[in-house]
Amino acid sequence: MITWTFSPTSDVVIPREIIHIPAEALHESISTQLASGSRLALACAIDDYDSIRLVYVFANPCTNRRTEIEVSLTEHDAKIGSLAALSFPASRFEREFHDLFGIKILNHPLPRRLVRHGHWPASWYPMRHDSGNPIFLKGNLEFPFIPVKGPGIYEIPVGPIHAGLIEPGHFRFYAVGETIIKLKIRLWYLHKGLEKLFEGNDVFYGLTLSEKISGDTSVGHSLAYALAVEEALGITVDEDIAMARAMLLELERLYNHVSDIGSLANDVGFSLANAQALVLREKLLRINEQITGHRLLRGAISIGGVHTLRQINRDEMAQIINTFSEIYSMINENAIVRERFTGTATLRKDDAILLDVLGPTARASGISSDARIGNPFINLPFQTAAQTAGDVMARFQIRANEFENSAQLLQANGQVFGITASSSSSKNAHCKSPTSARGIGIVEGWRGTITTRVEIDSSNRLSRVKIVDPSWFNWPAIPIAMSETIVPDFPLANKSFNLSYSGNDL
Amino acid sequence: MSVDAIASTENSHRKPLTSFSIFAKIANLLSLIFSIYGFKTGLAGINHHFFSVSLPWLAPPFGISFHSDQLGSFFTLIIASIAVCVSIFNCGYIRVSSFSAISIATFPIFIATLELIPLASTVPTFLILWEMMSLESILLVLNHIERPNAQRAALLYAVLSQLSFFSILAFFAVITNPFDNATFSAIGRHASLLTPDTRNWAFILAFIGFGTKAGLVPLHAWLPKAHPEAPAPASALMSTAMVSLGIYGLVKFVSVYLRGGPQWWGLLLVAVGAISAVYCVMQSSSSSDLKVLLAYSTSENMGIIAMAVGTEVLMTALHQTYLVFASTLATLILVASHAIFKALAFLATGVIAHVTGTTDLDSLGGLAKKLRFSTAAFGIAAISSSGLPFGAAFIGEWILLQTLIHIGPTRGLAALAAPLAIGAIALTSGIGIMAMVKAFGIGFLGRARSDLGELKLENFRAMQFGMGLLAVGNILIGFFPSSLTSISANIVHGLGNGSFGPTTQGTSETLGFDTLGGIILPIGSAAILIASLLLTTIIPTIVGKSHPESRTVEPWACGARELSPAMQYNASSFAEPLERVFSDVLRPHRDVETETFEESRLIMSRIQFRNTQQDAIESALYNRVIAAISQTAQIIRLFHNGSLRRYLAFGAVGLLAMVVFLS
Amino acid sequence: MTIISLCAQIVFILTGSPLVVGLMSWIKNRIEGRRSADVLQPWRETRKLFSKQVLYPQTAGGFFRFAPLALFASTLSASAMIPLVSIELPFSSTFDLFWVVGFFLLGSVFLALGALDSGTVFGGMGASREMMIVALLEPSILMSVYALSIRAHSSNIFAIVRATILHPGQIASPASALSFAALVIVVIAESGRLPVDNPNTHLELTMIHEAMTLEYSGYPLALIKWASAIRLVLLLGLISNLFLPEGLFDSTNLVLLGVSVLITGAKVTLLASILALAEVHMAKLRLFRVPELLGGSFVLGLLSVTASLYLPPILK
Amino acid sequence: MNIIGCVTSMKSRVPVKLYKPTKWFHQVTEIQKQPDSSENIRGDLIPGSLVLRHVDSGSCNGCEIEISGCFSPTYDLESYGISLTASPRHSDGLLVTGVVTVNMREALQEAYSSVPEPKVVVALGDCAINCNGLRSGYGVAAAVPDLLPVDLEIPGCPPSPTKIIQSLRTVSKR
Repeated sequence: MITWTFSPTSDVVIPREIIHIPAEALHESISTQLASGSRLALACAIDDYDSIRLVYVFANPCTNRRTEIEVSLTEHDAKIGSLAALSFPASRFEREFHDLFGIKILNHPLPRRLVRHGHWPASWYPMRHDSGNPIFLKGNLEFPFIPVKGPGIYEIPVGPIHAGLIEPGHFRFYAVGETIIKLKIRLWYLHKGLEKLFEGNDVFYGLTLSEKISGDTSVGHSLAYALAVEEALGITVDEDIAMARAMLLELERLYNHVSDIGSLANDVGFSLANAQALVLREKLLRINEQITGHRLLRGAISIGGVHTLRQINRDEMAQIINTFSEIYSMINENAIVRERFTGTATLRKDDAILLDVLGPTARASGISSDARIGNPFINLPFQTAAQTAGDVMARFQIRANEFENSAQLLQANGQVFGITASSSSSKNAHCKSPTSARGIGIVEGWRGTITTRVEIDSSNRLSRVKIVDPSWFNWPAIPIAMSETIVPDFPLANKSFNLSYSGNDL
Repeated sequence: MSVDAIASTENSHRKPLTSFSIFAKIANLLSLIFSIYGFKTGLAGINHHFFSVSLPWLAPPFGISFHSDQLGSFFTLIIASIAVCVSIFNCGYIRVSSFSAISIATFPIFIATLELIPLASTVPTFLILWEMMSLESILLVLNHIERPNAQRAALLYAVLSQLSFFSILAFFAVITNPFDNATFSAIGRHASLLTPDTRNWAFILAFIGFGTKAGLVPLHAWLPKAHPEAPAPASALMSTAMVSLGIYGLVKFVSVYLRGGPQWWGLLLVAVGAISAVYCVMQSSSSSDLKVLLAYSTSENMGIIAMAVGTEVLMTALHQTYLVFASTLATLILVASHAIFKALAFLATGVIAHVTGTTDLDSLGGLAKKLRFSTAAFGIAAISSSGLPFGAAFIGEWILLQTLIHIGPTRGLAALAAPLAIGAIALTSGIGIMAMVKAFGIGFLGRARSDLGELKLENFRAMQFGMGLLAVGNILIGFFPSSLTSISANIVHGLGNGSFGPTTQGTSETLGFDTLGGIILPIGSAAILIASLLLTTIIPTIVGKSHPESRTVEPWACGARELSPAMQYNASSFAEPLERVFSDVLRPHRDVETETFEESRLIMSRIQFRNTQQDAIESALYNRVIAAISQTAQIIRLFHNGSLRRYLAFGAVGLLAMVVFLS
Repeated sequence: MTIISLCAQIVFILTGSPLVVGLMSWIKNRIEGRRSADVLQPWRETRKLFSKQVLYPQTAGGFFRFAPLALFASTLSASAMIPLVSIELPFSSTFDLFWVVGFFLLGSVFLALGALDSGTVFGGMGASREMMIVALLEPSILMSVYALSIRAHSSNIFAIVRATILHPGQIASPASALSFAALVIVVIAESGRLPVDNPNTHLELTMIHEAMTLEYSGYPLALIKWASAIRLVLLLGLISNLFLPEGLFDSTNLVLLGVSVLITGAKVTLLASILALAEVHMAKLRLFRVPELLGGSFVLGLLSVTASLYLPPILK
Repeated sequence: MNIIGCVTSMKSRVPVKLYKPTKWFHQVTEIQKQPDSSENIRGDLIPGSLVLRHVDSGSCNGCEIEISGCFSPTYDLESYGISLTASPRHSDGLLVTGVVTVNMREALQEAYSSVPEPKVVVALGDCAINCNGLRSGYGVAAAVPDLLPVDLEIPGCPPSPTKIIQSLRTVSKR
């Protein structure tokens, strides 16, 4: 066991530990971690050429402690017992291990494919160092869903190409008329092999890649990546840099939340509100461009630093808050809209806990999950919105609340922008101990908690980067929330979660 | 359920018994002769050449005698027209399908009985034939006697037809003058002398007796069970001719003999008719079996006809003579048009059942590409039945609507009758359209929902000819309704002792009542439609530039590669929105059962969906009644054994009771 | 002369209907603060579609190909049966309102059958939803027709309109107001506008009318879109002339015919604008709230019938 | 059915006030440049209306943000006769964003063959045009021009709405 602490800024201290255990002890060790209130934030496999290492990262929302539990497996006969009984997310991480690394999962209740599509060659495990170039198969090689049996059931295949401006994914409804019996979701259409693209490159190239993980979360992902690299390289940043980074996250939250709110209105046919929301978003995107030089805030985060061009004008923010509250009340006061939102696609709290959902989805179901409070990189008095109903209305209200909170924060702290600063310690970050060559970055993006883990090898190159977007945790929530919802309400329900396909598929 | 029907008799194709086929041919010949003779008699009858036969030696002590009148001849004509087409169809069908020897033998007798009932002129004749009709149809329902469904249906049918029979028996007991002879003309004379109380009792008894035969709610439950069990030609006859006789009874005995009852008779008939129509059309739209769907649709149509009869009774009570005329006209036209489109639908369904081995809509689909003729036939029947312009059903419903909207302000409950009746007709025809779009669109269009194998046809020509005749009949009624309306108007004129007041009626190609201020001219509108169609085909060349050659492509599946058979809307789903809307009435029972792994309740291993749809009235009323009966008496238990002899014995009890009563 | 009126009416409807759709979306767009395409945009799209390739899915049969023609032809036929620019048309004494409503239904039925014939999921889904609405709409339509026919003692449309022209005072009655309200709901549902259906949605799962057209391309698609535009104009024209037939003349000379065309055009434009203005504030109802709205329309119709029968008009 | 309840709720609760036009109405970005008739992209397309089917074949969702921005009142792409549609059958071409991943390749080709002639392919964003540095990802199949005949490329990561509109107007010619 290796224990140390890391301080990204002067007033935040992050306790860290690495526990290396034999494979047999994994079950017990994981259940201890879960019992202590930590959540499984990330699990990844690493191909060390002669062996395969599994790392389970736990983050404790009370102490901000991050724990890595490491298990080594042999290269040729890699297998591990399933943790499905302990944690549902773990069971999905295991399926990913199998699909990308060829690790056999023993006693998994449902060892179906997750990442692999039908046309992938059978024994090709792309994340292995010796995977080679595959020859993809042709023809209809869909992987099966669990059949739903019964009289009069028909299937609605939707996607991968969805109507509207939506990323690709395949939804399979088993329905009778308008009643959904079961919804199955198949993703990974956007799987580009991004994690492997990081490998062998330097940390600065990794930063530009991390901005392309999900175009709408470029600050969230690049910041999580930067924090992980900074921990790995032992870089600490000044208070004002951390502050500017936190505010950039809020800026990203603003334009995405207003867009979501508009889209929710649009999905119930209330296009007037959507039009106004789009105008507001355009205004915010232009502010983004003025502050960072890029409409989607790219290039603002750097390793050990931040890059912003001008401060936020208080009046500008006040105007945005006013306009937003007009849009909000327009939607909130429309009887039909309220009726459509209320009671639709309810995610119950007990399900949400089992699924370990994150972000606004969790907060709408009565779970106080927020990395800005639980696993912060800077201590600020953040206010977390809370709802308990778990329906579309609750998720709408959460977004509206968060928009207002974020806008007020930006109004109060807009002066932190306008700096281009870099940590002094980032210059001499080449001396590192074997343990510090790994780092974890946790950031509360607008969709929820993003966790990124990096490993840097002795030649200062990235050897493994693992990114977990909050969507990865939240996708399984949609089928569960849809259980009592009719087919024509699905687009609205899906939009209320608004999960990332790109960030999930990588 | 029809799958095993075919499977169990698969060897019927290989019947090498020549004696059997000779027997079948003789039966066919007989049914043709009977039906053609009936057609001639009916045709002569409506032209005042009445048929009169007296056979005192038959069935002593009271003898059998027939003396037709115009109304009876009209019904005989309708029944015989259907019977002709069905018999022709049967020439082909009987060879390929699974008729039992008993059914084959029964079929011609059934036709003869149906044709003779409207011609009967004495109470004993009528009752004997009526009971014979019930027995014969029970035999036909029991065509596949080995099937539990058939046995259950036959039992229910037997019980209800005995109920019907005893009510009619009691009705005659009430209405007949014990000191006069038992001819209908004597009844007619005597009926007007009865006390109001007696008349009320007579009405109720006739209503129960004939209403059950017509399949009115709540005594309808036998109909959707029994009709689908019989072979297609038999169910075609049962669903058209036999139920029409229920209406015949109502018209003849309630509105002609018991003429001029109080308002509530009419209101009761309208109300029960409306409830039957709306309830059964809902059931029809939500059933996934084609034959059940059609059978419920029969009950629905009988409901509408009962509303027409009720309107007639109500108008008589309100002394609105020209509306009496109009509603009687509506009744006759509705009976005729229903018979002709429903027979066609059942025959087409028979072909489908024979060829595919199923009538379950959820496993049909895509038949249009393989069975063009039957598809066209069913399509014509479906459009005709949905009350759309140029459909056979439109005319009758339109006349009924015209009658209802012209009732004008009235007092008491009658004031509500017209608006609610129109609402009921509208709802019925709306849902009826949906049911027919479902039956036709799901069953015949699109892709197949299951692998139906190679669809083989045998001896299709006779079947085509039979269906073709009916289809032509449908089209004729739709486009040239005057052919039917003028005949019906003559009958109505001849009805009752000239008490149907002054009327005017267009008898050219226009249809309408000058007194009611409504006229339609289908052929004129058809001209407009054809002109529009021509315009539509040339519009693309006027508006657009030349466009590239059209191309056949894979259906767009959102980028997914292939559409499996399950990826198509099916019948259960098509009706589900409406089922939800009317869940209070239809009461669908749905239940999803998920099994999860013990590791996590979020990981599912099996998902099972169940959907049971019951006739709510049946389960609420019948099951309790039957349970009560079987508790108090052991009789019912005997019938559960399901032997043919017991059903026949049951019928014989009826006959015996009649003999006792008459002598 | 009646033939000339008929031709004028057909030309008026064919050319005007895409403009009305264009106008409605222009109004909505302007209120949303957009620059907006002009009212001719639907015409450009129609013209383009008529010049495009036609694709037929393999799974479809003959009905799929026939349905757009049947829909357009039946809609066009209906437009020859409604007093839009004249109270005298060929065969007009035989145009019973029940009959004409049947032509609208005929179009819906053919489109639904065509959609089912495409053999896809969305076609059937749209057909099922459309037929549910049709089934529930039928009572409201018949009830409103009933209410109107009581006043005119006839269910012939032309007779109803003529009766209103002769006795304009009778229109000011509770019965008329109720049946007007019922018919407005009917018009909205029949023409697939908010809050019943969202004609602008891009989401297949929420569609009603649009879902039935997803497999169509080229001129069949143009015919379907055009037919629904015609249907909208017909319904707006019908409702305006049933309740406000002023400006509708016997077709005796061309000048009066021209005036009628202009006045009817103005009425339809006005109604379309009001509908568009109202739509801006609407969201789409949940699918299973739509029956409640249609049920409401039925109740209004029923009340209107009762009022026609038992309440005298305010002005004689 | 709660008929009466529905009717009354419809009447009473929908706010009656008319919404004012959007605040930034005066800020609407006019794209002054009329399309140049010499830039003749796909002359067989009928001008005045361009309906596109959007396909995300591997984008990061950044391009989608800007495309949806084009439909905001600020830019109003639809006023130039350009719109998006659900069904490729209704469209005049594809608007493709992102690299083409292995898993999306067939879907993209399927979508292309589902569009009736005459049709265009617009590659939007650097990823679609040249993979933008992601070519070596094992899940990346190709850039769009390697698979489909691209008629118009709109470079940028992501391209701004102004740029998108200017480029698309050369196709719709309005």
